[in-house]
Amino acid sequence: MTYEEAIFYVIAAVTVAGGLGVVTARNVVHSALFLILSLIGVAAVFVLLASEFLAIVQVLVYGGAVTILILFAMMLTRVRDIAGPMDGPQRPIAALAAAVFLGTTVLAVKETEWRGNTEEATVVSIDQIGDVLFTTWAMPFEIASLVLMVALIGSIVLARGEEGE
Amino acid sequence: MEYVLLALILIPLGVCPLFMLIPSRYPQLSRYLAALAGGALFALSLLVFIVYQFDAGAGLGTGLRYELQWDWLENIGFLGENGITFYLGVDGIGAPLVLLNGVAIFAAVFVSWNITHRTKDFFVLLFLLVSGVYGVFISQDLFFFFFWYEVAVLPMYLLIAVWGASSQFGTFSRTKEYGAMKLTLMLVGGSVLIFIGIFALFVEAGAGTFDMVVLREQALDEDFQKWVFPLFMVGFGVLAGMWPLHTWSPDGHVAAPTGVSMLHAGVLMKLGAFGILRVGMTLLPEGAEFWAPVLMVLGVTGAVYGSVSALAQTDLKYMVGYSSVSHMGFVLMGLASMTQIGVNGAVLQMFAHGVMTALMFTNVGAIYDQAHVRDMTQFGGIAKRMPRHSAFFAIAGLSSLGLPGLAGFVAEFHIFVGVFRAGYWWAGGLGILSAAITATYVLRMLSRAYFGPLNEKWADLKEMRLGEQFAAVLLIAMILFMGLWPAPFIDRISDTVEMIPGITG
Amino acid sequence: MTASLEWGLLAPEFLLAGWAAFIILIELFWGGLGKERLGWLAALGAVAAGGLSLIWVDDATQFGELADINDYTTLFRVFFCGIGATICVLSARYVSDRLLHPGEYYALILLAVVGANGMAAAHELLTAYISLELLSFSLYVLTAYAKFDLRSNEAGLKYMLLGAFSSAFFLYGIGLIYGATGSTQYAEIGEVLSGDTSDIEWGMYLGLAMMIGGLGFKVAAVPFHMYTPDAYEGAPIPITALISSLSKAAGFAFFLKLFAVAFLPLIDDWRYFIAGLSVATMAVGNLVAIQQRNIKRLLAYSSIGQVGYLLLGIAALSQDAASALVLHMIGYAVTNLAAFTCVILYYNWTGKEEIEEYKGLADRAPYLALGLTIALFSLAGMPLFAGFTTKFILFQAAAEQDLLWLAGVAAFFSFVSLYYYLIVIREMYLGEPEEKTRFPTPWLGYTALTALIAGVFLMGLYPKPVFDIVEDGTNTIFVSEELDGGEDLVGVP
Amino acid sequence: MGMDQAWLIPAIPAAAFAILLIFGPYLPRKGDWLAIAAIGASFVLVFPMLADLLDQADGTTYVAGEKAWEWLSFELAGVGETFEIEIGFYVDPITIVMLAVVTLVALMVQVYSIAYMKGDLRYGWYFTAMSLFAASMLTLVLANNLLLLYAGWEAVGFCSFLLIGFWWEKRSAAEAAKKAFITTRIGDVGLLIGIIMLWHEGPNTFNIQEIIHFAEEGGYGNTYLTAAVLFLFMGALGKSGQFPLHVWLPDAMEGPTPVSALIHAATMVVAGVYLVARMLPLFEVADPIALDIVLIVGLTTVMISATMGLAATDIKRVIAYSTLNSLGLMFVALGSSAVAAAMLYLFVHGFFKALLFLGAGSVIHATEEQDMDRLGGLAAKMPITAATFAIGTLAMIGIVPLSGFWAKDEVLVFAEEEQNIIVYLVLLSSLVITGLYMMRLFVRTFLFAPRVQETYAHAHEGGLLITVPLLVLGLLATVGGFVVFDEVGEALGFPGGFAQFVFLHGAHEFKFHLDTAITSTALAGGGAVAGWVLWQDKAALAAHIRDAFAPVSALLANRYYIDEIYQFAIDRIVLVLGGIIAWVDRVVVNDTGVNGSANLGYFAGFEIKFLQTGRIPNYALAIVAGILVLSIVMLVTQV
Amino acid sequence: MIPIDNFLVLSAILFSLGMYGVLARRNAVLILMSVELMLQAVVINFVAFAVYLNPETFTGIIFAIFVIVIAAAEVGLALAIILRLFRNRQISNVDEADLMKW
Repeated sequence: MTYEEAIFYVIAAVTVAGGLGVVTARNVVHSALFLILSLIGVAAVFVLLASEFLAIVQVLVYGGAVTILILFAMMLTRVRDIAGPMDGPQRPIAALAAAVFLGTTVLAVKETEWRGNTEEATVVSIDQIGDVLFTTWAMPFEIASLVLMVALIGSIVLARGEEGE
Repeated sequence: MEYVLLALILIPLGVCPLFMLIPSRYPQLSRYLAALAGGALFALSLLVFIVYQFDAGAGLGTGLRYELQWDWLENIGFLGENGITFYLGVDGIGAPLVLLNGVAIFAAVFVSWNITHRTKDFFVLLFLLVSGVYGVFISQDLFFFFFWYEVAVLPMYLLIAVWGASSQFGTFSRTKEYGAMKLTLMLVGGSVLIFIGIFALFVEAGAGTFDMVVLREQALDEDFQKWVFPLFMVGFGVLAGMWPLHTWSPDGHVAAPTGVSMLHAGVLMKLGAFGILRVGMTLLPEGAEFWAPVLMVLGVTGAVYGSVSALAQTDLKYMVGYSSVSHMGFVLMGLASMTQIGVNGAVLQMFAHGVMTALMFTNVGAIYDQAHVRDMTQFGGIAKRMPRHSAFFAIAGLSSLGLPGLAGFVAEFHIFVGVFRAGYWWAGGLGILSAAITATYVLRMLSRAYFGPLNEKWADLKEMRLGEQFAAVLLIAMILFMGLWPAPFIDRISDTVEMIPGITG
Repeated sequence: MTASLEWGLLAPEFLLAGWAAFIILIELFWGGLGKERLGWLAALGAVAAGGLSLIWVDDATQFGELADINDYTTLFRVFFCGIGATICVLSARYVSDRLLHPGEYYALILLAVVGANGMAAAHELLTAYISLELLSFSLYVLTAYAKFDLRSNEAGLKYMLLGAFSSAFFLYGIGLIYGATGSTQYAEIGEVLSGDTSDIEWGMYLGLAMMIGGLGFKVAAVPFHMYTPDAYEGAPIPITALISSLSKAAGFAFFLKLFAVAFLPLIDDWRYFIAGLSVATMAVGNLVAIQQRNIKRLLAYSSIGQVGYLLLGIAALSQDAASALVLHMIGYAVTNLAAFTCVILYYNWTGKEEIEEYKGLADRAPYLALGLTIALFSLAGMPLFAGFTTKFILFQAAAEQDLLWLAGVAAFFSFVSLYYYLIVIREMYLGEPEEKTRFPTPWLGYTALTALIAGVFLMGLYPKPVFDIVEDGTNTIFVSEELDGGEDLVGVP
Repeated sequence: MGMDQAWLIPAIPAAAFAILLIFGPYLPRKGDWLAIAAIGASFVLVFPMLADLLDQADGTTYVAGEKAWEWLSFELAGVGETFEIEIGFYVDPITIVMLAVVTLVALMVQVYSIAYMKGDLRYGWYFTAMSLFAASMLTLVLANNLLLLYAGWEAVGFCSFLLIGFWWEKRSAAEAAKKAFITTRIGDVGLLIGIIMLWHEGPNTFNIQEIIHFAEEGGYGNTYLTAAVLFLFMGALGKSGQFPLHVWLPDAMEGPTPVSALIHAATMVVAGVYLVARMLPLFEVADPIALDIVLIVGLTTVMISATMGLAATDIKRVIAYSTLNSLGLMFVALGSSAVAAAMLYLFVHGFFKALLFLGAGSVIHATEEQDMDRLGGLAAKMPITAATFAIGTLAMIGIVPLSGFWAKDEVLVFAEEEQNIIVYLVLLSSLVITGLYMMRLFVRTFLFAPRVQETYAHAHEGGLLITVPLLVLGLLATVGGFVVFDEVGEALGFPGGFAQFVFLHGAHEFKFHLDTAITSTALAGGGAVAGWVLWQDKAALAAHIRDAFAPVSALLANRYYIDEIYQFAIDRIVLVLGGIIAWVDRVVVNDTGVNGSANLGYFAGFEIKFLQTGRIPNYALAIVAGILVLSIVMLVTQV
Repeated sequence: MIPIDNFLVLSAILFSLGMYGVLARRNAVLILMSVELMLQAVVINFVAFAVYLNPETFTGIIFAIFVIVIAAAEVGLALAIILRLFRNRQISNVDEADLMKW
């Protein structure tokens, strides 16, 4: 085991632990915190994958914006006041399904002989990314802006209080 | 002439929007329009029937005349040259049936004269039905054949459910919604099988066309024919009232208003038998030969079962409904004989049953309109009050029991001869027996309801309306025409039937 | 990376997006315009965009390496713009009566059309995905747009959460396919898959399965359909119409193009799965529809049933089947919009949407009842109307591809569907109305209805013009495949 | 005028029928004159026909005339044959005899009816139907092919239905009409089957002569032919009221009496005899069992009808039983291949039976009573009726020299010669019974003291319209039998005598066995005398005997319970079967089969819809399940 | 270096966890978080494939960026809807939102 692998395993363990926490924690706020942990772990994975740019995006977008949003939402919906269990009656089936899914996926992933270099990650520079993002991928970029606009409009229209509310 | 055929479809379709333009406050206007259109259709149908024989047209092995072929969808996708064409043409089988339809609609308009609820809507649907029926009889393209076939089924639900009548019997009741729904669903269910059959046929033929004239020249694999034919047999059989898929027929007819029953039992049921002949037997002769014994068994069963069931009915409409099952059984027997005489007989029977059952429904409707009862045990001596009505009813009954000189005999006789000729002794014998049972229930009905001392309850019944009388006379004229002088029918039918592959003498 | 970016090719989308912004602004700054006219204005934009896209008729060019601008795209652009415009028109009265923020509402519809256009145009997965999300997001918002309607909220929540969930699967599938083939370009994927794939088959098939699942959600195939009835029922009615026509059509435009170009080499591997989905979809959709008491829910299940028929075209994928599929889809969309027009008009007037509340409609509003009857008969596949002809061609196309049994099943369920349509018709024509008042004639609504019914008749009686156009469109996706992959790849007889 | 114009004979009444049907109500006297003129014209036309036949006769051999028109025909695909149905007429001596009987009796009856039916509600309709009947019956007789014969056959059945049910307001009349039609119709099932069978294996024609020719050349298989002729015989059985289809004939007396005279005595009911006589060559070629069956049926009918006649009290019914009796006798003759005897009997029977009915009609017309227990002594008031009735009675009994004697004697001779002794003895015993019940009828109606004074009081002889037909028929019934003598026949212009005329197949002379004649006359006369003795005055003796044999008389009075058996069969078997099938149709085929499959779909939908729980986790699970199944199956099957 | 399989398996585990969360959790916000986990897994997949198998065009990385963006937008929108639901009905558990069913 190379040291890189060791680091990977540590990070992976943290990420998975975070994920596990998200889906099992009894306290919703803990869940959110676990999510942050997991997201940070993923960002670290990106670093391992030589994609620092993505890692930065990940931390900014997720660690910053998304989790904050989620915490706000939790606050506004007074999630902590809700009585009763956090998990539904479907939990055993869910676990089974997840296990089966995991098994299948892992098997498929392992069995596939991916074409290309499966041992060495290639560094992709931020320049390159920036370059193609506005040339080759201009159309998704434009559309993504529309998506954000829709999300924005939608959030405002739906969330804002109306007269008499 | 080919435009006359076109007119047969377009007139009924064309009057539909006209009806809608008439304000509902003028129902009388709708009736006149309907009578006008019905009369035009009758005249044109008669013209087609008459002129057919005088035109020694080409028809090249199909008997088709007055062909009209317009491109509709071709050279597209799986469709080759002439993929789907709007292809009209009338052959010797179609010609009498066209006439039948013309007679039926003309009569039905007069019988429906007293429809007061949503008059114009009624006629819209009625004429829609009629256009579909014409379309089936004169379409030579399988797609349009099926298209019009469905058009004919389309308005049935509303016609029955809106203008029909529910009935309460001793132990059970049959609402009009039930009758309408069952009828519609069973017929459409049958067309699912036809649907599949058409697909299979088209793919197997590989000619890239739905043109039946082309399709009948394709040599289809025998095994293929064997498994596809039952689809058509059963699919069309539903509409033909084939046992045991006949149950929509009595219930549907009981629920339907008179004019609709006339068209439905009189003409629409023929579409089923016509489909078996035109599509099943013509395009799949070997399949037909293989399945003919089964069809024969079903036909005979229907004939006997229908007549015995009719024997047990006291409701007039049920009786007529089951008698339709029985008579359509004869048609199927004729087809299953695969002999020329039998098939000729089957086509004759289609016409004969069409007019006589229309006449029967006219009469049942006439009495029901006044008495609001159809139970024959509650009547008695009605002939005293409604002598013409009774005479008309008797003539219809006599034709249906096969009295020589009336249409029913000519047809049934051919069928029996054909069935015997094909070697189905037992079937022929049972068929004739069933005709005797027919006599039993017809006479029982006449004796119960029309003869005997007048039941005072009905002392104020009046003779049937003039319109109904006119319709009845028209239908009786047809019954006598065919009964006394069947040669015009036979000439047309036989020339075409002999060109159907697989039909031997 | 020397992609030529002719932005002009995307002019209709820009127009739509710009028009969306314009609508929002005009609502803000010109309050006197009136809420209803806003809908007409939005429709105008959609029509303009549709007209604009006609510039590229018979053109075959590409925007970068991302999107095709060819007859296929043009066909769908016009089609989607048409749907959008129709929905805007139909919404006018409804929105002004019942919803807040009409400007945003119309803007979102236009943006949804942009997303749909993108899905049809894309020949690359990322673009397609983003477009799909644009469409979906718009619909999520629009579904929940009746802010104070509990059912609308709930529908939005369900639609949104499940949409995101299924998106994750879809993305996972894309990831695997990307990993296996090294590309997200349809054509390149197709090229790789037409070679030897034994080394990557695990990942490839898993990815394919997940993509089918994700697309299945988008088009509401069983068992990914569960959100549909709830979303339909909860959404404002015009939006229900939008989901059932636009979202479904866009899903299939995407589905069809993706599978025709990228996955055609594997057709023998996935054909029967699609066929299975198709059967399940038809069965569940049509059987459960029988049980429905709410007209929107009924139409939801009926649309699920229709998806089953459409999947038939995918299962039988060939050029013929593709044309037939698109033809049926257009016919279905027109018919469905006609049906929804009636539902909307009735709701505008009475605020009722239970089937039994339709009783006596034929007495109170004969034309409305007639329109709905025609639409329902068409949906059931009765002749004279679009449903019969397009279904016939679609099923026949499937039969041509050795899927006769599937065509048979489809025909059977199409027969089952007649039952529940008849139930609605029964209520309208047989029920006794609770009140006798006549329906005030909504002229504009009736005009729209008349136009749609005319379309239904046109497709039913003479579909050739439409079919010609459709075939030109679908030809392009198959021809390009032919150029890339060679004759033997194309399953066209 | 010659045989080629034979079609005019049915055509004239047919035309009269058509005119009466449409314009009848507007004609003076409702057009009765038209009907009578038409049948009269037909009657007159028989003579040129006969003359033509005699002209063409070659010595003692007659040349039959035939003429046919195509009615419909078509080529049979791939066989090279033509299926053809003709309308054609065939005139030979049998035809002429039948034509003469039918037209003459019909004429007499219609003239009689003017008086009898006077004032009836449907006076015009009566003559309309009578014209139709005449046309149909004459068509039947003249038909050269089986199909036209069948058409006429059915048409006369229909006319019989109309006329039995003429007073349909009476429940019993309506029921009787129905019964007559249905019963004969059951026989017709066989007839039609027989016709089709003969065509099927035959010479592709329905022409009777060609079929006979074909059969005689052995064209049919023996068993096949036997089956076919037995089916034909079924038709004759029904129409001629032979056991076991005899039940309708007594009930048919519900019709007006002239109708009974014409249809149910002289003409229609003998159509069966005519048919068998016409087709007898086939019976002869077929297995002997066929003729044996004819014989046995005839014999059975003779015995049961005679015994039932003993117990009946309705005068018309008694005559109806006597008709059955006579018809049975004709079938016995046919069963013995004695076609000449059968035809002779048919010929004279037409006269004396019509006479009896018209006489009975006269009584009924005068007294409005037809129960012999309430009559008596009418001879005093109605001498002509009584006298002619007596002639009829004696002719029926078979007393020398009345016509019935000669004909009956021929039958007996053939029975004695051709059949075994049992047949002969049975026939002889039937003579006694015939004597008994016929005499009973006459004695109880016309002689001794009237039993109901009131009825008697206003009894009177009818007018000329009633008495003249009686006298004409009485005359014919008296002298008709003399045609057995060849000399008489030759004197009338028939070369070789009447027997030679009637029987076409070689010489088949009438025979006269003195011992047979004496035996039969003795027995019949004895029966008649015994009848006189038994039923004279108060009929005390008869009552005594009846009481002594109570069970037997009850059996007879109830007509051997055959009607009850049929009624039982219809009520408990046919109708119950119909009910069961109707029930099966409703409950099993419809409610279970059709509704069941519909409900299956309905409940499938009902069950499936509960999967739609409305909860997101469940929905998500469905998505996951779908993807898992897709993935796993795809991986398993494709990798 | 680390073989690509490691990343793929990690991704699979995260995805499964997220899936479990969606199926098992009741609260809408928690479900949303689980979906985010799944999307994270997807992103890992994309990036891994991009840098290992497709470094020339690195489509995967672009894809990942967009997925992140979309995911973020999705969270915002979803939270708005959840909030709306909560305001109207005072619930945020998804199994209580079953007004519409069957």
